[in-house]
Amino acid sequence: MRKSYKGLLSIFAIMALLLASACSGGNETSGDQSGDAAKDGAVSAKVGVISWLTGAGAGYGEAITNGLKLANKEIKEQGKVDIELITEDSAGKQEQALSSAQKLMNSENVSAIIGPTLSTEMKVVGPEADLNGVPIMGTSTTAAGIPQIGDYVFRDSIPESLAIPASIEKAIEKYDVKKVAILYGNDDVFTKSGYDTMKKVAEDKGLEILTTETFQKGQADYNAQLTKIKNTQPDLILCSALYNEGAVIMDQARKMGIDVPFVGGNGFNSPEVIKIAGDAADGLIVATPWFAGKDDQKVQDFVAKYKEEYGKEPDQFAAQAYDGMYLLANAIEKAGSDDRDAIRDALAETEGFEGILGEMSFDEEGDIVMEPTVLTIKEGKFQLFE
Amino acid sequence: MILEQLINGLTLGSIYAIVALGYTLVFGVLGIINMAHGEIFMFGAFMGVVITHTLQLPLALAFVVAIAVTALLGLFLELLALRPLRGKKGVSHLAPLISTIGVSIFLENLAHHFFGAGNRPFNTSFSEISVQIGSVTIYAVQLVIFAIAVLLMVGLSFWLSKTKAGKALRACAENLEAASLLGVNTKKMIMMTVVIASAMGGIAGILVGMAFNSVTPQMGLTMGLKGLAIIILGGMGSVRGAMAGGLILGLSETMIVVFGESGYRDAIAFIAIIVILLVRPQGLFGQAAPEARR
Amino acid sequence: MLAEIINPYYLQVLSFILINIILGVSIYITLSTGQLSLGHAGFMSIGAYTSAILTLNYDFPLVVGVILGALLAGIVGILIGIPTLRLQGVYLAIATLGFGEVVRVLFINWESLTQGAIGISSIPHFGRELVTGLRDTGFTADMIGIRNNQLISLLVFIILLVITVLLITFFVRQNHSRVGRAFAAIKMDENAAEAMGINITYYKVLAFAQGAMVAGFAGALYAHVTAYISPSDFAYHRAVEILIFAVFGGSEVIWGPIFGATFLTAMPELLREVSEYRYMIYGIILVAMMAFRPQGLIDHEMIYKIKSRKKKKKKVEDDKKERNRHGVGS
Amino acid sequence: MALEVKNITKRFGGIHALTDVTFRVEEGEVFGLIGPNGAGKTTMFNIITSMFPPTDGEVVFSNKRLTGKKPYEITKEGVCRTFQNIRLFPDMTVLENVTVGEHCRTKSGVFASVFRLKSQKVEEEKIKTKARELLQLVGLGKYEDTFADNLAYGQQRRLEIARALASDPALLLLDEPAAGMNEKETNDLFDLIQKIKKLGITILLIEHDMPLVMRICDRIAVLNFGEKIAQGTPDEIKNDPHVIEAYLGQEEEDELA
Repeated sequence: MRKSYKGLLSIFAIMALLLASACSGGNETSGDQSGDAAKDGAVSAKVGVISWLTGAGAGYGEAITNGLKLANKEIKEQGKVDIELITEDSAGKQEQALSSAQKLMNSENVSAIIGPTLSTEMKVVGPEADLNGVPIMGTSTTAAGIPQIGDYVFRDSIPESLAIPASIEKAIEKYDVKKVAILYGNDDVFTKSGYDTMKKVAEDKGLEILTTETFQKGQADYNAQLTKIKNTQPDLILCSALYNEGAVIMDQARKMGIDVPFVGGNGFNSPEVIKIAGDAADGLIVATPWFAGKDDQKVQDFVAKYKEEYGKEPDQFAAQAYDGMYLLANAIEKAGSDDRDAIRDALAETEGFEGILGEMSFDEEGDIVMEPTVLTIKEGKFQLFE
Repeated sequence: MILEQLINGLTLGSIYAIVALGYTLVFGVLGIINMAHGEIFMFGAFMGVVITHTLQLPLALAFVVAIAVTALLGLFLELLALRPLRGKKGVSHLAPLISTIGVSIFLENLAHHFFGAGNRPFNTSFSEISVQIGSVTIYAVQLVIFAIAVLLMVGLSFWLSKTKAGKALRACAENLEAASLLGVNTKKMIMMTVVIASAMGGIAGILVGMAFNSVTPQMGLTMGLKGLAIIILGGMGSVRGAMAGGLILGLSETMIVVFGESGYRDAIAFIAIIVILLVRPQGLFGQAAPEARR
Repeated sequence: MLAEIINPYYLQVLSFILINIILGVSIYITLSTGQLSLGHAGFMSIGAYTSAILTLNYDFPLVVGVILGALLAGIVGILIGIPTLRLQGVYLAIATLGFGEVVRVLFINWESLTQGAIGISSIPHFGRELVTGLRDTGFTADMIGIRNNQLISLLVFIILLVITVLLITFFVRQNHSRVGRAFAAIKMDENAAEAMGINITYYKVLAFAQGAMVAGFAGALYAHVTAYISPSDFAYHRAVEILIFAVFGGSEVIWGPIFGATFLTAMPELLREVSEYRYMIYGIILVAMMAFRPQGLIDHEMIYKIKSRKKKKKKVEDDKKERNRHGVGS
Repeated sequence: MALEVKNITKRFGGIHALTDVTFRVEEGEVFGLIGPNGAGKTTMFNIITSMFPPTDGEVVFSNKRLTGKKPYEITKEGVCRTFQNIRLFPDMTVLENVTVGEHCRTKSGVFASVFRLKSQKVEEEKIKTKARELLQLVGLGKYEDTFADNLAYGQQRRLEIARALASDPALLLLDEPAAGMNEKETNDLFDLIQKIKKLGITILLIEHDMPLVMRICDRIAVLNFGEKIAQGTPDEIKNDPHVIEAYLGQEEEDELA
C-alpha cells in the first residue's frame, strides 16, 4: 500500500518537474520589456484573447476573433501601435477560461486581455486579472456586475441595464403600452439578468405586469406559457431569451394569434431570428449598439471590409470586438508603452471615442457609456425603430 | 383557456409518449435503458430540417428519410455499442447504460459539428393549417401527432400480442436463452427491436419539428430525460404505461404553467421519477418483479 | 529561482486536476459497492453552494464552510441513499440522475438564497484569503522572492495536494480493511455478501454517503478556487464527466479514477486541438471501454502484478542481504 | 442448538414450491435433505437463511426465531451456507474470500481502519491467522494469493466451505457440495465433512450424490414436489417405497428430456 502511495507522489514530482522545465523558457518579468518601442516608432505590446472557439458557442468566438483580427490589421497598417494577438480557447467553460487567462498572464506575459466571451467566464477570470493587475476588457459580456469586479476590468459591450430601458421606453412611446407580460429563461445567466432589468424598468415606468412566465434551456414547446400570456391580453411582451429560443417563441406566439410587439434583450438581437422565425419575427424590438444599416461611412466601410475578408455580414459580436480592439490600441498608444498599469489608466480615461458603434466613453467603474440604437424587425428586416 | 391548455398538454404528452415507446420497446426486450434514444430522436428531427428546409423537398420524404436514418443509427447502436457487451463474461449490468451514454454524448456533439449549435427552422406549410372551434384553435399538426401516437401504441400492442414476429419478440423479452433454444433467431430479433425503436424516435423527431418549429442538438438530452422519466412513471417495458405516462407528464407540465410555477416545469419529470421509484418501483402499469429474480 | 519556476498557469491546471481527482474518487467509492450514481454533480453543487453561501453571507471561516458543505452533501447522501437502496443497478442510476436535476432546478428557482441562474460571484478565494491572512502576520510574497499571484497559485495547489493525498490515504486504508472487504464483496455478489453476514444496507448507505460527501467536498473546493458558481456548472454533463473519469481509468481500484481524472483533465490542455473534439472523444471512450475493457485501464490485475513484482524484488534483495550476512558469518 | 423447521409453505405466484414442510435437525448431526430436481430443497435453504420469506410457517434455531430476520443477522446467529451455483467473490484472492466470511465476528469500523488503531491491527492479524488455518483445513493452504476465479471447480467448492466456516457457524448449510466433483474429490469432501462434524458443527446437506449421502448422513429427509415424503436414517430411506417411486419417476422424466 505504502508503495503505491509513493507512486502517486512520484507522479506529482514528475509533473512538477515538467512544468518547471516547460515554463522556464518564456517567463521573464514584464517590467523588462516596458517601453520597448519598435524601430519605426510604433508602441508594441502583446494582447491576449480568450474566446469561445470550440463547442456549442464557437460561432460567437469566431465572430469576435474575426472582428479583432480585422481591427488589428488596420491598426498595424496605421503604424502607431504594433500589437501581437495571442488567442486562447475557453470552450465556454470557466475552468478552461481561467487556465487560459493564467497562461496568457504568466507564460505569455501579455499587457492586456480581450475576452472572455461569456459573462460566467468573466466572473471567474476577471478577479484573477484584477489581482494580477492586467487590464481585461470584455466585448460580449453583458451581465450585471462585470466592471464592478475591479479597477482593471472593462467592457465595451452594452449592458442590459442600458439596452433594455432604451427599447422599452421607445416601445411605450409608440404603442402607448400600459400592460405587459414577461417571459424569460430562468436557467441562463444572460436571460435571467435581462429579466431582472426588464422587471425593474417595467416597475419604474408604472407598467402593469400581467404575468411572469419562465422557460428552460432546450425546451421546444412554449405553448403553455404563451396561451396563458395570450389570455391576459398584454399590450407588449417583454421576452428575455437568447435568439435561438426567442425566435421559436415568436413563431409559436404568432401562430397562436398573439400579434403584440416583443421587446427582447441583447441575446435576442441577431439576424438569425429572421432566419428561424421568418415573418413571425416582425414586431421584435431590440436595442443594439450595432446597426449595420447605419448611414455612416465608418460603419459601411467596416461592413464592406468584413464581408470581403470573411464572406459574411458582421454581427454585433464582431462589431463590438472591432471597436474593443481600437479602444485598447488607443489606450496603448496613449500609454506609450506596454506597461499594464499605464494601459489601464489610459483605458479608464477614454472619453468620446468615435467607433463604429458610436461615441463611447468608460464610466468610473469601467463600464461603457454610449447611446444604443433601437431597432425593430419589419418585413423581415432590421430597421430603425421610430 | 383551460381547453386550449388541455390541447397543448395532449400534444406535448403525445410526443413524449412516442419517445417513451421507443425506450419501452428496448427495455421490454433487452432489459436495457437506451440513453442514446433522445439523440437518435434529435437526428430524426434534423433530417426533417434538412429535407424540408435546406433541400426544400416535401414533408412525406422527410418522414421516409428520418425513419431510414434513425433506423440506421439504431443498427449501428446495436452493432457497435450493445452487441459487443452481450454475453461477455464479467460485464456488469451497468455496461449497456454507460455504453449508450457514450453514444448519446457522441451523437450530440456530432450534431453540433454537422448542423451547428443554433436552432434550425422547420418550415412546412402543413404546420399552418388549423381549425377554429369557438375560441379554440386546433392545428392539423396537433391532430396528426395525437393520431400517430395512438396509432403507434395500438399498432405496437397488436403487433406484440398477435403477430408471429411480435410473439417471438415477447419470447425474447421473457428469456433470451430460452427463446433462442426454441428456435427464435434472437440476434435478428434484438436488432429488429433496436431498429424499430430508433425509427419511432425518428418519427417523434419530425413531429416535434413540425409542431414546435424548434430543432437543436440539445433537444435530444431534454427529450431523452423526459422519456426516461415517463417509462419509469408508466412502468418499464409497458406499452400502455408509456402512453399513459407520456400524457400524464405532458398534461402536468402544461398545468404547472397554468397554475403559476413554470420555473419548476422541468423538475416535475424528475420528482416523478424519484417518487415513483420509492413508492411503486414497478411504475403505474408495470408488474412487480418476481422475488426469485433477486 | 523560485520566481521562474512557479507558473500560475501550470499550477492552475494542476489544481483543477486535483479537484477532478477528488471527484473521481467520490464516484469510485460509490461504485466500489456496485452502485452507479449519476447524481454526483448534484452533491457537488450542494457542497459548493453551502460553502459559498456560508462564507460569503454569514462570514463563516473558509475551512468551516468547506467542511459544512461536505457534511451537508453527505447528509443528503444518506437521506437519498436509504430509500433508493431498494433500487438496483439502472434504477438507482436513473433515480440519482433525477435527483441531480431536481437539485439543479431547485438552485435555479431558490433565488433569495442562490441568486438563481446568475450564480454567486466573489466567493472568498482560497489563495487570496490566505495571502491576506499571511500579510497580517507580516509574511509577503516578496520575502521568498515571488510575485503575489505566484504565491496564491502555489498555496492553492499545495492545499489541494495535501487534501487530495490525505483523502487518497484515507480510502486506500479503508479499502484494505474490514470495511473495504465488505464493499468489495457487495460489489461482486450482493446476495453472497449478505449470506456471509455483511449488513449490506449499512455498507451501501455508508459508501453512498461517503461518495456524496467527497463530491460535496470537491464542490466546495471548486467554489473557493474559481470564486464563482452557477447552477449550470453542475448539470448532467458534469455528472457524466465524473463518471468518465472512473470508466476510463477504472473503477476496480482507487488508482483508476485518479489516473482517469488526471489524464482526461490534462489532455485538452496539452493538446488544444483535442479540445474541439473533447466530448466526441468522451463518447467514444465510454463505448470502447465498455466493449473492450469494462473494468477500465487500471484494474486489480495490473495493481496486483505491480505489487507482486515489487514483492519479488524486495524478496530478492532480502535474500541477498540474508546470504551476505551468512557469508560474513561463515 | 437444534434447527426447527415448522410448517413451512412457500408459493411463487401460483406455484407451490414448498407445502407444509416440517423437520428438526439435532445438534451435532449431519442431516441430509434430498429429493429430485425442483423438489424445493434450495428454496428451503433460501427460506432458512431469509433470502426470501416463507408464505407460511417459521424457522427456529436454538430457540430463536430466524424467520423475519435479515440474512446477515442469521449468519450472526450461527447459520451459514454455501451456494449450489458457486458464488465466490471472483476478483478477490482465496485468502480475502475467507476473510470476508469473518466479517460478522469482527468489528473494526471506518475510524479504526483509517487511523490504524491498535485494536484494528490486532484484529487484522487474527483474521488472517484464522483464515489461513481454515484454508489448511480445506486443503487450499498454498493457494491463498490466487484469485478465486482461477481455482479449479472442486477447489472453488472447498473455498466456499472455508468461507462459510469463517463465520463461526453452529449450523452449516451445504448446497450440493459434491456437484461436478470426481470420485477422488468426493472422497476428500467426505473427509472434510467428517472433520467439520468433529469440530462440533451441525450440518444440513443438500446432495444428489446418493452414495455420499448414505455414507455421511445421520438422518435424511426427502422432498418431492415441495412436500416432505419421508424422513429417517439412511437405511430407512433406502427402503422407503415413496422415495423409490419419486426417484424412479424422476429418472423417466430425465430420459424424456
